[in-house]
Amino acid sequence: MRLTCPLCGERDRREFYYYGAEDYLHRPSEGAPLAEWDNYLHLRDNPAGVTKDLWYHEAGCSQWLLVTRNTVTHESSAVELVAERKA
Amino acid sequence: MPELIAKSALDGRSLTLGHVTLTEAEPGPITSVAVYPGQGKAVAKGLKTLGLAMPAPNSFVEKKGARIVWTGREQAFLIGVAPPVLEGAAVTDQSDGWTVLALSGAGAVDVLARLVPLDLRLTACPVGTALRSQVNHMNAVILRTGDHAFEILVFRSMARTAWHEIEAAMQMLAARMGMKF
Amino acid sequence: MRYSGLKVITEGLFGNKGWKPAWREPSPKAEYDMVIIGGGGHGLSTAYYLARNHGITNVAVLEKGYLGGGNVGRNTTIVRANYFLPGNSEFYSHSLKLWEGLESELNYNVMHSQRGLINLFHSDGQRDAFVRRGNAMINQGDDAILLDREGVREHLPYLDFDNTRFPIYGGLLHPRGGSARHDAVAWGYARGADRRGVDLIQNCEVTGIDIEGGVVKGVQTTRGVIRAKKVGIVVAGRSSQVAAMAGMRLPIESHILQAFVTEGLKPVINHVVSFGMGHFYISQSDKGGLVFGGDLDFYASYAARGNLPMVEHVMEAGMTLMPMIGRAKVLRSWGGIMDMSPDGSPVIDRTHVEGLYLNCGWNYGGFKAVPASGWCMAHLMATGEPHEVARKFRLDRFSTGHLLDEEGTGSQHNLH
Amino acid sequence: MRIDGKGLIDRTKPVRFRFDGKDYAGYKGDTLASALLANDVRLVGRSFKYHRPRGVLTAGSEEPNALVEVVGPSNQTPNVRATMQEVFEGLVAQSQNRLGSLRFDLLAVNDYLSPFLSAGFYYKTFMWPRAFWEGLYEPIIRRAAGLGSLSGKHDEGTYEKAFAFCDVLVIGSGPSGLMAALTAGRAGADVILCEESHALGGRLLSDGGTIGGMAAADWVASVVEELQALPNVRIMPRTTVTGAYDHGTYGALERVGLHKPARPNLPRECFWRIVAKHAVLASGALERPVAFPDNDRPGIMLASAVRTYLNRYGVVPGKRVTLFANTDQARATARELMAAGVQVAAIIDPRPDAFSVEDCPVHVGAEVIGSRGRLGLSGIQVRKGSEVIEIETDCLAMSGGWNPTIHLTCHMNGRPRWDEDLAAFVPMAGAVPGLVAVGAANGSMSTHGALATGQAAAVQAVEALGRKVQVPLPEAEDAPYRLKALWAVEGKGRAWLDFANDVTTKDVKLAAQEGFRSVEHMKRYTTQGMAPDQGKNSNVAALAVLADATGRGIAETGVTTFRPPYTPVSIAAMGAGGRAEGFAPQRFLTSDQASRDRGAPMIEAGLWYRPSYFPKPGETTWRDSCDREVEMVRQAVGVTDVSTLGKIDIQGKDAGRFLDFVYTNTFSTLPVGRVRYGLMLREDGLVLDDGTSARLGDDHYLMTTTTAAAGLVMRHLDFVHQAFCADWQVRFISVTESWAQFAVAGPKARALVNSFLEEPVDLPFMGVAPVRIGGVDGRLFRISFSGEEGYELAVPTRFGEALFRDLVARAETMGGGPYGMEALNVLRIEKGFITHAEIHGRVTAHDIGMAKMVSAKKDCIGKAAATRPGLWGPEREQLVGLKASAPISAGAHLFVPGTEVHRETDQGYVTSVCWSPTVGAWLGLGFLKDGRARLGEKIRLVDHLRGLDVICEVCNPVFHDPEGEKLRA
Repeated sequence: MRLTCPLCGERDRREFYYYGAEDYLHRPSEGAPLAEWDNYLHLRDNPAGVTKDLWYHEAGCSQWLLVTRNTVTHESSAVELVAERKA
Repeated sequence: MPELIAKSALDGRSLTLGHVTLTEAEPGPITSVAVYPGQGKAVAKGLKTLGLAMPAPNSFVEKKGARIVWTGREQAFLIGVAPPVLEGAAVTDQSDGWTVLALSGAGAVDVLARLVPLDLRLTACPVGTALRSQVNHMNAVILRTGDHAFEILVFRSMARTAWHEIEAAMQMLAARMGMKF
Repeated sequence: MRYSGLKVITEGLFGNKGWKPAWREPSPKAEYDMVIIGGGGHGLSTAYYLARNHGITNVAVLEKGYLGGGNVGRNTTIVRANYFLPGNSEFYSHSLKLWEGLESELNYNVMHSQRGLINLFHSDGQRDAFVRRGNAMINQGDDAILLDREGVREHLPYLDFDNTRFPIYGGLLHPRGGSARHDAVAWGYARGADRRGVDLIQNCEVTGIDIEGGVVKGVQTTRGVIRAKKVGIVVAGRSSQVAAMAGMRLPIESHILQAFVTEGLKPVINHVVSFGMGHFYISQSDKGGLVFGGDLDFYASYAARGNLPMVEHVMEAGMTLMPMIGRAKVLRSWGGIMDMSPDGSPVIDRTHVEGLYLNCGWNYGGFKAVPASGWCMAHLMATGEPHEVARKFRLDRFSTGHLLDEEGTGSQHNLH
Repeated sequence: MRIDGKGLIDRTKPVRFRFDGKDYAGYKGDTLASALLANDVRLVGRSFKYHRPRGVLTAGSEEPNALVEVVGPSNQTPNVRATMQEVFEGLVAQSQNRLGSLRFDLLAVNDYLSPFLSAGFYYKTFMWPRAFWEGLYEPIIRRAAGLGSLSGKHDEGTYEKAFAFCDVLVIGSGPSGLMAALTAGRAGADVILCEESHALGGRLLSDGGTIGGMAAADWVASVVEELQALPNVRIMPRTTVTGAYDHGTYGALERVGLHKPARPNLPRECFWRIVAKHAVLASGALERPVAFPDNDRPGIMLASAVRTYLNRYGVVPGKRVTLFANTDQARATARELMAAGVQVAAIIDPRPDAFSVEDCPVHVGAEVIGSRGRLGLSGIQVRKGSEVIEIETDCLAMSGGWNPTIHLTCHMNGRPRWDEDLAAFVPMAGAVPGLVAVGAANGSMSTHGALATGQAAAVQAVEALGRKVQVPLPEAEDAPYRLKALWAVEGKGRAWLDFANDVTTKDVKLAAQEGFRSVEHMKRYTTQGMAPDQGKNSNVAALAVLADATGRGIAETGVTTFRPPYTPVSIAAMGAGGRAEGFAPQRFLTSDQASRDRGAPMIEAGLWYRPSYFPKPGETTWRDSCDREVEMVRQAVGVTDVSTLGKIDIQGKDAGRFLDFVYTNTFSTLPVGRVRYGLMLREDGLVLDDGTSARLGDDHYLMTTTTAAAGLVMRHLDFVHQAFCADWQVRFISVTESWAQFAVAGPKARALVNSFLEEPVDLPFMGVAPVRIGGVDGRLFRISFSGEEGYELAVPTRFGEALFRDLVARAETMGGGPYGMEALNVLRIEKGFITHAEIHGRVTAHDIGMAKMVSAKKDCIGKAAATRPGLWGPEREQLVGLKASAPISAGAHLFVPGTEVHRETDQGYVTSVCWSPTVGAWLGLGFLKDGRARLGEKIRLVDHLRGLDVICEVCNPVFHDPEGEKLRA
């Protein structure tokens, strides 16, 4: 399996650490109700198809990546740096 | 209080086997330069005093013994020279954090093919390339320093493991060579 | 038709013509009292215990593929009761007791073999953690013995005691732990449920859940509409997809867990062995193949197949622990779809829809849970109240913070 | 027997080898199978269940029967395919899975019991009495089951793994593979050509014929010569591509040293990970057996195998050969045998309209319905219409047509397509992105078809790479492939589908009869296709029998899923490099050698090695040394290496603000030159790690993490920074490896430290200052993990060893010395300091009595989720100290004295324990329900595993110097 890091280029999956779905980027604001935290930490769409999730180029540039990919075919169609992601 | 004696991780070890030579190199100072957001120009000014600039991803530039290696987003290692004053960047001494192994010879690419999940042949990895990847299970910075030469930076505490794994690959390749004749 | 050695002989004398189908193949009726979505191990055992414990037999199990085609047919067949958190330890203890009577209960040889499971540890810290687990097991009424290094050597002389990267300090022996033939468990429960009148309906995929006024009315399927007063979702890796049909978003992420079997070998491993410094567990099947597995592939996936990095890590773990298996050749590799939950423990609970029940979150440990999961899901669906040993498997425990985190790795789904 | 004038073997190089204790001779280029057949050895094994005699069936890796153990000087390898093992001087092999000799296997008795051992019988019996399953039945079954044996000894062999990258990967070097490699090679593409066998050419080495006017073997030689000269082409013989994975990644196994005696450092096997932009599957096709009654006797082989042994190895498996085949192509085997002077007793062709031109008896519209010969074929019965003919023959070459070798195309769950004309499954195009099947693998059975499709696939790949190429297509035979599907022949006696697992057509019908009608159910119920050949010789025939038994077409019945590996791969190869210390990197302290010189046993701490204790003469147990070291620190001074702790250098105007966001307590207000203990939560509100952070300058902090969590925290900081504060003026990098750091603790610590500093410094508790030591810039921290007055002295790593040796030597002159992990642990327990034994991932700040460290004035990671109700309240187990006069243990559970010991009455558990020479008692740290409200209570500590049942006193975790006078002295 291979992933294209925007900085380092295409690399074998073994160089990356997987965290979870992109939900982890939408941290509830201070004082938000616990239900929002349940959504943020636990509840997931978990689609069988296209999803967006978070990978860390652990053996490379240490950048966190937001990857658009398909959980059935493993095709990945877009990768962007979390630090420079579109809003 | 007597002077403290310095020791490298591998005491300058060297090995030649089947057209490949592995030695512990002495890189001199290594300094991490990490640019603060929006401070690119300030840092460029500082680096210009060495005739250098922040390198493009996956590359390194060398001028009069001073080498600047891309190591991440808005980050580089300045190697072989003391760092100038650098406004706009976090400057951190990394000199003692890394062991540098020089690997050279016709079989160098084949040796690394046993350990690095990258195409390091000259066509795909020309001189001046700097890649952050892995040597087996260890993180490493791999520099293509010559047509048949690499320098590999690994964490100093793992130097013995890195040496052992590269040496094992050299021995297996030498044994394969022996088989052909 | 009862199975027995005598029957095998009598039938054998007459060309085996007399064997009847293990289960009927009914077409779905328009209505049932209860519908179980999912014909895997947990779905089939739920249906079996609804009939056996609660006399509810007007039940249909709907399976989109073939019975036992999901995770129950893709695991490394380990059966154990060595959990230490209250909430888990009583559940898996109950499950192991059910395992111990399963052959006679189902009149089907599931080949449950309690050959002993040994969890190895490789540091003082790890020893203490396993001692805490072992004491919890004994406090729960199960069995645990602390082995030192020489004690492990007596059981497992082939381990690499001299050169392995993480020296073996000792092991926690769980004598009643062991393995079973996974297919036989699914078929045994299927046959048992069918003989008590449950309709097992294959090639019947659920495409929708009908809800009116917050009450479940039945399901839409590829073989027509089926009405039911109560519906159980027991689909493991596909839980999110089916729950979404009821407007639910679950605390579940589906992941691939690869497993491997080698070519048949003469007996060489007589226990279930689990490595402490890398996820690696192995046992030898009765057919002689070494059956082993390791970690998830660690990215969300429904592909039921994995990639090489994790394959290599598992093989390397095997080679550092027991290099004697080096010359065994891997015959086949495959992947199950694990329904990972944020604390590594399952959910057997009601939902916000009346009459709709949820059984999911089995992470790595679904196979050994098959009997108790069915027992407790049947109790919940029949009585509306959770069974005593599954009381803590609540859906809302993540929002309330009553976690059952055995690994202690927090809310990241793939770390359990 | 060997015949002259045939074969590609080197008759000038005889090779001696041993099989089952007898010595034989073959030639270089022979496989064990061809050499055995040359010596008229037909019986080579015993089947799995009935232990029926088994002989060589094929000439390739799909061999189901000729599985042997190859015995080396120090180990043995089970289940080796004799058809793939090249003979070498001194090769020793033996047959397997037999009780007694191969000719007289006692377990062959099972064959007589076969009516009672049909498919799935074991599910219906062995259930009574319960204890007999593990006591009697299972051991017997396990003893009879399995095929080869492992030696049980460590596999000391050398194994290798490697990566390779290319534009075009060509899998197989038959006509289509060679044409694809030649086309892509001439276009200048970066090509890898993998060939499973030791010689290139595939079936061209057996089938002869002409290509481009040249003899096939000469054409092969010319193409290989050209490929070898092209720098952009790499040829990898003895390399099987075993699996197709995501994004053009392929697994491949190279047999490097298996055809030679073992030699130091020469790998036995190498597991390749090949990344290819395009891949051409030129894996050919596998010939199918026919399931006629008693079709499994040694001497019954595939027609193409007989032809291969003749043309490639100069060997004929029998003296009177018969052919039973349903295609025109198969006739070549009979003609070439006759041309070589071998007697062909008869040709049996089930097709009523088949021709008969050969000058030997040809029975058209006939079928073989039986065979004779206990340990090897001696005769067959043929039915033609109502007539039954008896034929004397010692070798029957059979062919039911061909199955395209489509396995790799199904490795990503792609379903193959049933082709009615070919009566075979062909790949679904695009099932594996980037992989194109060509030649026989795609159903193009003729040599011309192979060349054309191989070339076309290469042109397509080359053009996608932006290159152009024109390669003329050599002319070759393009005979039509016409067959009448023949899966099984009705008749008396059992017809075998899976030769290794002993699965008959009756078993498949029984599965259908018992409701196992899905092809997946049938496979699992009968174990058909689960033997070492993975169903290559039986899958399609078995599902055809199932289709017939369930009244469905073959397409509707469908096929089971092919999965990696294509052929079995040794664990040692895929795990190459993992053995012994190779499994994970080793991290060494600068003080490592100095500690070992002092006899300190080194123990693993994560990937690091740290000294356990420093034994002195006369000390027999670790406790002797540990107690001494504890008293040494309490009364004089101790030195220990703490370099393994994570150290992260954090700089920038927003560094303080960033620390406030990741720590529960506040760091932005910490004065320069001061250090503060910090608590870090995970976002779910539970404790992630703890440690001290120092402020070295206005915009410069140094964070310390525990050894265990160093990598975890670094990844966490990167996520928080890049996800939530990418625009802040803060950058950080690990400096763990850059500094060697030594703790100096005890009443004489200050004196010892000052003796090293060029200018002594009066550092307040929890202070930090730059210092000069022996001409070197270092840092001095005043922090203590022992509870004594303590410092940590850090110098650049290159000076670590020198400083440690000097520190220890000088400490010894002051009544002190080095101390190890055991003493460190006792000291910190005495002081109530926690480690990851306590913060094991399930505890909150509230649980460890640090709730007040969670600042009310600011948000931080984990703060909100920590407020969840389940994480608070008396039900939670809280950190307490335990004191006892008798030995206690970590991992014990806690109960109210007098209550019954059971899960429901469980009050908590013990995490750390030590004998405290300082306090003169057994001390422990643990977690107790509502613990802080129960200080002073008696609690019962029970450890069933160690047989301890002790009453302890619950107390404040800080046993030694609770007010901390020593720290602030």
